[in-house]
Amino acid sequence: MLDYIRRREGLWLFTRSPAAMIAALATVVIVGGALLAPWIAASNPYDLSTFSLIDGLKPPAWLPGGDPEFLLGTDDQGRDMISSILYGARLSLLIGLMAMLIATLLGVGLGLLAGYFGGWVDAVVMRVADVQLALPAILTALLIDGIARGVLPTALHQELRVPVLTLAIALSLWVNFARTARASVMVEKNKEYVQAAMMQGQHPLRVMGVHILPNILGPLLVIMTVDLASAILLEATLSFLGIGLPADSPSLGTLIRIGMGFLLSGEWWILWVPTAFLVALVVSINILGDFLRDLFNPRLR
Amino acid sequence: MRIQRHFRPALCATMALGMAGTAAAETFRWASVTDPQTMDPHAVNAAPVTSFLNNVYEGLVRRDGDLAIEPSLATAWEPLEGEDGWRFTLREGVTYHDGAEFTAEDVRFSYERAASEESDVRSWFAPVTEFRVVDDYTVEFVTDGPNPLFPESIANFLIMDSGWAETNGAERPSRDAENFATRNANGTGPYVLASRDPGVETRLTPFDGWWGEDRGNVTEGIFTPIGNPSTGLAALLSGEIDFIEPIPIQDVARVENQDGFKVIQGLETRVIMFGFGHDHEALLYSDDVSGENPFTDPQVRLAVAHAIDVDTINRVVMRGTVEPAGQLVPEGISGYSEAHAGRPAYDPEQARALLAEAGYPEGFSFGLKCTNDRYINDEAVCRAAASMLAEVGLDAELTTVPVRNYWEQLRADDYDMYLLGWSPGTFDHEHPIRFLMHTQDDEAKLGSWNFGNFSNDRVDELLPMIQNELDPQARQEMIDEVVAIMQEETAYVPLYTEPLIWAAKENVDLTQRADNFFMLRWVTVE
Amino acid sequence: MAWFLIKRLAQSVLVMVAVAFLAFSLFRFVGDPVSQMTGVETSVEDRERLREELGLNDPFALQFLRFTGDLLQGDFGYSYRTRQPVGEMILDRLPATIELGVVALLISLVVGIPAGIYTALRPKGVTSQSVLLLTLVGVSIPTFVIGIMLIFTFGVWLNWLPTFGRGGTVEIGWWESSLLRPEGWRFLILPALTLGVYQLTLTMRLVRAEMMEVMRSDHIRFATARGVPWRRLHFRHALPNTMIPVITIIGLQFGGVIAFSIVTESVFQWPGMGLLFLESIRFVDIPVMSVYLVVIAFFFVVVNLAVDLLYVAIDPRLRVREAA
Amino acid sequence: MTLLSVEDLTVRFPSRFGELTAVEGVSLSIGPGEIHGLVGESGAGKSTIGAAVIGLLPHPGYVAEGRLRLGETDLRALSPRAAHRLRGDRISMIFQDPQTSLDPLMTVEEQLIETMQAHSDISRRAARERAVDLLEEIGIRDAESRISSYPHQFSGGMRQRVVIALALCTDPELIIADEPTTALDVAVQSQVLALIRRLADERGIGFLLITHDIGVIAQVADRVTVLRGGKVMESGATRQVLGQPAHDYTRDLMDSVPPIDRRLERFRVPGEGGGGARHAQDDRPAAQARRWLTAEGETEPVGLSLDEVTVRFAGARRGLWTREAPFVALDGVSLSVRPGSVLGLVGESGSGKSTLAKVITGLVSPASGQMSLGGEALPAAKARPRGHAARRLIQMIFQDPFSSLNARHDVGRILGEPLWLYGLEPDAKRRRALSAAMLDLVGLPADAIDKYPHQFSGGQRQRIAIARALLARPRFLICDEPTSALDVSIQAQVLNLLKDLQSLFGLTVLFISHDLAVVRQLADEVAVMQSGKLVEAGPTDQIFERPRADYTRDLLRLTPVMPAEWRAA
Repeated sequence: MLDYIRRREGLWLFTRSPAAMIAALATVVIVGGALLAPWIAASNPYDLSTFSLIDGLKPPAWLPGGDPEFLLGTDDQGRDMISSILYGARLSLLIGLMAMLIATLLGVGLGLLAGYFGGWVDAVVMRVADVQLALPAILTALLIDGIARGVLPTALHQELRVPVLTLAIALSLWVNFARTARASVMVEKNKEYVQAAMMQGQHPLRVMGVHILPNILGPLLVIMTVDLASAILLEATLSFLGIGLPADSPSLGTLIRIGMGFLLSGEWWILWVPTAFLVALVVSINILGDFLRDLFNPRLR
Repeated sequence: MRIQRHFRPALCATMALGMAGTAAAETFRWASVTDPQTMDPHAVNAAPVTSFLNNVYEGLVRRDGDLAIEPSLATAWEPLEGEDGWRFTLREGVTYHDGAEFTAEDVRFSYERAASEESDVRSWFAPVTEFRVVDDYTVEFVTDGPNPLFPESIANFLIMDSGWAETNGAERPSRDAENFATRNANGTGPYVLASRDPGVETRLTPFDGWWGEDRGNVTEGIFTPIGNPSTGLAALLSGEIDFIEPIPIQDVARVENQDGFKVIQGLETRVIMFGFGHDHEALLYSDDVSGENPFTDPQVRLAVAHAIDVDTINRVVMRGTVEPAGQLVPEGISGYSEAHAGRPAYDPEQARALLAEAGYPEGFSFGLKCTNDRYINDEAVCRAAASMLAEVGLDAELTTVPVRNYWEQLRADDYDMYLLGWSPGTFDHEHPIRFLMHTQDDEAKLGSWNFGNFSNDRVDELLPMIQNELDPQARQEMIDEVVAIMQEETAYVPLYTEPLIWAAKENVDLTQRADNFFMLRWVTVE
Repeated sequence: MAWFLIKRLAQSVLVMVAVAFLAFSLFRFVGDPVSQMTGVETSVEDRERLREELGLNDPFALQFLRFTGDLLQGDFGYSYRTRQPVGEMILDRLPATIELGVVALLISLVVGIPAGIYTALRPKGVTSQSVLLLTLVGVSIPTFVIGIMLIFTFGVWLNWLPTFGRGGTVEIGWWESSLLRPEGWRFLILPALTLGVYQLTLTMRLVRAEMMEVMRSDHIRFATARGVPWRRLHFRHALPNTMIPVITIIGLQFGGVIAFSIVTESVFQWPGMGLLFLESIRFVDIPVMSVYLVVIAFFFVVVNLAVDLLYVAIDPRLRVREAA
Repeated sequence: MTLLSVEDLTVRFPSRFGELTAVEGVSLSIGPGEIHGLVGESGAGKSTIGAAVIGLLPHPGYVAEGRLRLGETDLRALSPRAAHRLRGDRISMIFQDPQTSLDPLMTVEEQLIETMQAHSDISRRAARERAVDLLEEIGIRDAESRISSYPHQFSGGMRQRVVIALALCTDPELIIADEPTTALDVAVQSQVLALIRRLADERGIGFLLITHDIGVIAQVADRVTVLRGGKVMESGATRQVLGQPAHDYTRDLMDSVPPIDRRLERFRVPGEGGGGARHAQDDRPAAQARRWLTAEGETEPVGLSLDEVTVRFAGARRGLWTREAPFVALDGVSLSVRPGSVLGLVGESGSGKSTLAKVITGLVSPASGQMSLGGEALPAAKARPRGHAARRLIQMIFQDPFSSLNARHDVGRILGEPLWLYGLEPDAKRRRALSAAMLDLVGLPADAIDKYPHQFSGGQRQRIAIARALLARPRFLICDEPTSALDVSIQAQVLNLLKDLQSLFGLTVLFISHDLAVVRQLADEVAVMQSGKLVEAGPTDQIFERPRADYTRDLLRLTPVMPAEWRAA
């Protein structure tokens, strides 16, 4: 996968695409900001002692009543919007990335098995995928959340809120990977380098992992990008519907849900600042995904 | 829509007449968050249901705009002589929407229905030992002791027509499957249930044969549940609905500033408070305290009270809409103790001192459990409180839970400190004493919402006396004593009384009742 | 071909059984219905008795068997919350959701397919590039934000369109339709747009990608070399070949329409199944939630069977077996 | 009279590395009824010339210089609209692959009628009548009813006829045929070529026949232009150019073409030398590889025999209980390869050649039959354990050098894998040294070891594939069409290499090919297969000189070759 990018044409195309460059820059800034949140954010929205209710509802600094200390204003708890967003992006990205990775592992693993072995393995995996497809992501999320609630003690469930949500999102995304991986494997399997490896008597797992997998990473990378965007959006949507994260672990989606309450009240920044931020992040990731798609599709070049 | 199929032709005719008879047709559309889940007055004891059905059904007594009891289907009531209980004299000449006549038999039927196994309101009749029909217009409830508040406690006991219920196979409230009364109604109230599409739209039209006079000019009332507050507000501001309750606190200013709209704001009867796990052996969610429960120490509980700045919460989170509270009922509710009107002041120094005295100079960490969809800004209040508690070293680990899981968790004792809102169903101080102050007693159904099992022998002793005392003065003294114990022990930390915030078009005139009941008959559209 | 259909049918049944099991086991764990069904003053024994009556204390397997057995007999049970028959509740809300979904899907197809064709045929044009960028933004804005923005623009600010609910319906038998009166359309248009925008961008991008692939294929090159008129080339040759993969994806997108209709219905208070489902979650109304899940899966399965049939209609390779 | 005249044509492709000149200063002309062959190896610019003539240069190529005239029309001066109208009307084109050239969703009738209607004002009915006549004319029987079929309902050869009919239906003056028979079997190819010849003769249509196959050119072209690197090397009457090439390049090219009528010891390959098996002197790394290969006494040749091997593939299900009859890929095939000899396996596509290879390598499980290797029973497919000796002893070289190497692994890793896998060399450093040595043996530079497959040409990749096979220290080598994807000059080199290796190491080889001429160069014995059955087998010379089976005779007769007498003259 990397040697694809390492190749000059990738870079060259990249420098010729202003959209991709801007998107990459935006992504780097946002991800960087999220990673460095504990060091660069003015306050920590998880630490109740770093902000004060007294500072609540301050508008952005350039508006009357604004406080230069809070560039983009504060929310109803007195939390600095920028800090909340940085921490929120951190959580959103964490959930998105983890969900995407789990979905990739699960989907690619099952897709490899199904495509490689065919027969009943394929049938079972694809039927499970059908069931998964029949249940929209929101319902899947409910399922996982519900089961976790039933199986885990309440305290543990609260602790595991983020992992559970991540798992729920991951489960609604894996089918994409499985289908793509399976289709690619079925093409690759008949290619001669795979035949050569099989003929030599290499272990199926080795054939899949060492030979096939590196060759199907291209399309998978595209899906990974697009699904990272979907995962972040899905988390936001679930949080909006109130089945995502609680308000004390504010992801971008939770921030938007909270902000929704201030839509009409005049404190517009509580809603629109995180929304704009979320959209910027997702648009950037999607643009990068588009770029990768073009890069990996030689026919589109 | 569907309901019209079930209606009898005669009823449709009545409705048509009613429509024609009114000079200016005033259609009034209103919205709230929750749809009443049933039209059966005895099936579910939930505010959205009782509130809505009070427009269609009536009780023996009813509450006026100030929550005072006034005659309704009963014109008078008095204690029985020689035994404990009450006698009600029924109103004559009252008819149901379908034309049937209201008699004592209906009261008997409704009593038996409401007190049946299947009923969700049978606890109202727990003290009743016998019911007697004296004649067509007199009934008697015999109770197991003097029960001065009995008439108050049955203000939401709505009377159903026995003949109608029997004809339609709705003799008992339905538990699992629906019955005829789930989606149809036949009361004596001022409005007729014209159509019902659950979760979507419910229409009311005036009942021409209503006995009362005190009724506004609405000729058709259309109720729609709107779950999403932003959507609801948008619907009001775009003029699609005339009235909505509640609206979010932060939107009050916006609605007030908009031409043609107004906010009707008042105090509800619900007091928001923090409770403690009095009978817990140890803290569940502590990093630094194990094997003991600091909250068993009244000083610690008082420290909590001193650490929370209710005024700032009011100003920022509640935007000045609430009234700080020091007791389990707000001022104005019968039994409110004027003698103990104060509440612990915001005083972090004092709080720290108290903690030090109790042996926790550095404070400790614990778990605070709150709802996030039950009370107004509940989650924000808890977060604000947690950050204030952190100031004095009380490090609250906040967990917020939707109400659908909340009670279950509280009943499982899964908390160290919790948030609770309590609205006295009887609008009397006895109610919270019974449910929140008395030691848990499943047999006698006492202290059933006293999750932390606060237990004080004197309180347990006083409760039956309060219940049986007919002399207001003596009764108040006993209540004062309970309040004193509550405050001394800091059994709970009452924070404030929740506001009621309704919004309507400017041309709508209506009455806001502190129990958040919305009475269509008090609406006049100008 | 018959076998193809039989196979798909068998798979569908399998999917349905699995979903029924999931639906049931899922909601077995969500919240406690009893505390929702009862009021503040119900005692502990009363709760326990109710629990017993509802069969909530029976073994898991028994409860599931009862559930599927009832489903098969067309008995969908009664809502814990309203006590209504669930089948009737769902059926009541069905038309609203279907009309919303179909209109949204139509919007996405009617706009998305031409836009996809246009951007595929003129990939370097300024219009195409802007449309593409716009669709990227489109897929990146959460549906609920789009909905709220529409409400406040067209409802509150311009006051052109209603902001919530579903008015102006006409009853055809039990089916309540928004589509027959202009008034109904006024209520429908904003939710349908909200739901359609996301699908539209997906459809457009998909059509574009497929069309560009097809335009590179040998048979298009051959048709070009034969001088087949451009219009015919694009619409009679390229487009049908594009539609084969597009139809599959649209079939799969149905899941997306349903999922996002939950969001849309919640934002617009649109009285469809999604809203019912959300309400049911709030009140832990297990029977409604389970049946909803089963119904959704059923629709998914039916739509995908329809897609398979559509294939057969479009693609002669499936219709006629190798002759000669 | 000149139909098409191309003068000084230069086509460029702008790219980020500057402009690539694909075709430079090419001139040629075609008269009516003339078939003009355009021949050259890949990258010679053959197809680009065709595309430039019909005005369909792939983006971003453009005609930089030169004149293109069709009769009196200046093709470069046409507006896009006029150019499009001209396409199909006066110039048509036939593409290589009949499988993909037709719109799968449209009936043949519809495609024919739309083409006619695009260029002339003709009613549907009349157009249909003409279409039917045309199909009949080009040899589709029962055209009246077949015309309403979809493309997939025709076999490959028939489909190419339909393609030709489509190119023909507007009576064009010129048809550009870009590798029109490359995807077809010998018999069909011969028919299609005959059809092209007939159309040129009878209708006076000019053809620009683009192909890499010298035999095809020799068979039908009147004139030929030899291209290399976008430039014309030589042009003239076919017999003249092919029989007495004037240009060095043409001469080398002709030397590389394997003759079907005799066996060459080696191909004369210009510039061959420097490394390679033949030059494995002791001071070169190749010698080390050579020593390693011949060490440990594993030099005894092994033979292979198959006894009544049958392979069936399950048919598609048609109903709950019914399936289509299973497809018999191999039907009781018995043959044996003598130790140390080369058996050439010949057959057209679908004859079961490759299935046979898969059975031997254990990828496909036979329904019945026995195999033995070096006298010992050879278990089939799943019965053959992963570590079975035969897994190592039998190695295979595949057809497509672009897919037979894992594109994600560097050459060192690809070559080291068999050493590691079979436990031949536990030490990573020595594995690498041995790999490098083997690269030298197959004639690749030492720095190849750090490169990735995509950095090599097809011929080089095939050498890597050979090195990989050798590094397993095999005794039995299966070559499945190892040169069919290569240009003829590269093919010559690879065949030379294979010959050398075989004789050097006493390998037993099963050489599979559809190309009779190639087989003749290498095989000691030949087996001919058709539809899963063995038609005949015998010593090479006997099969080629005195074939017994009709099928073999047809194959030999129909394979287009340059007549031997041209060369003689």
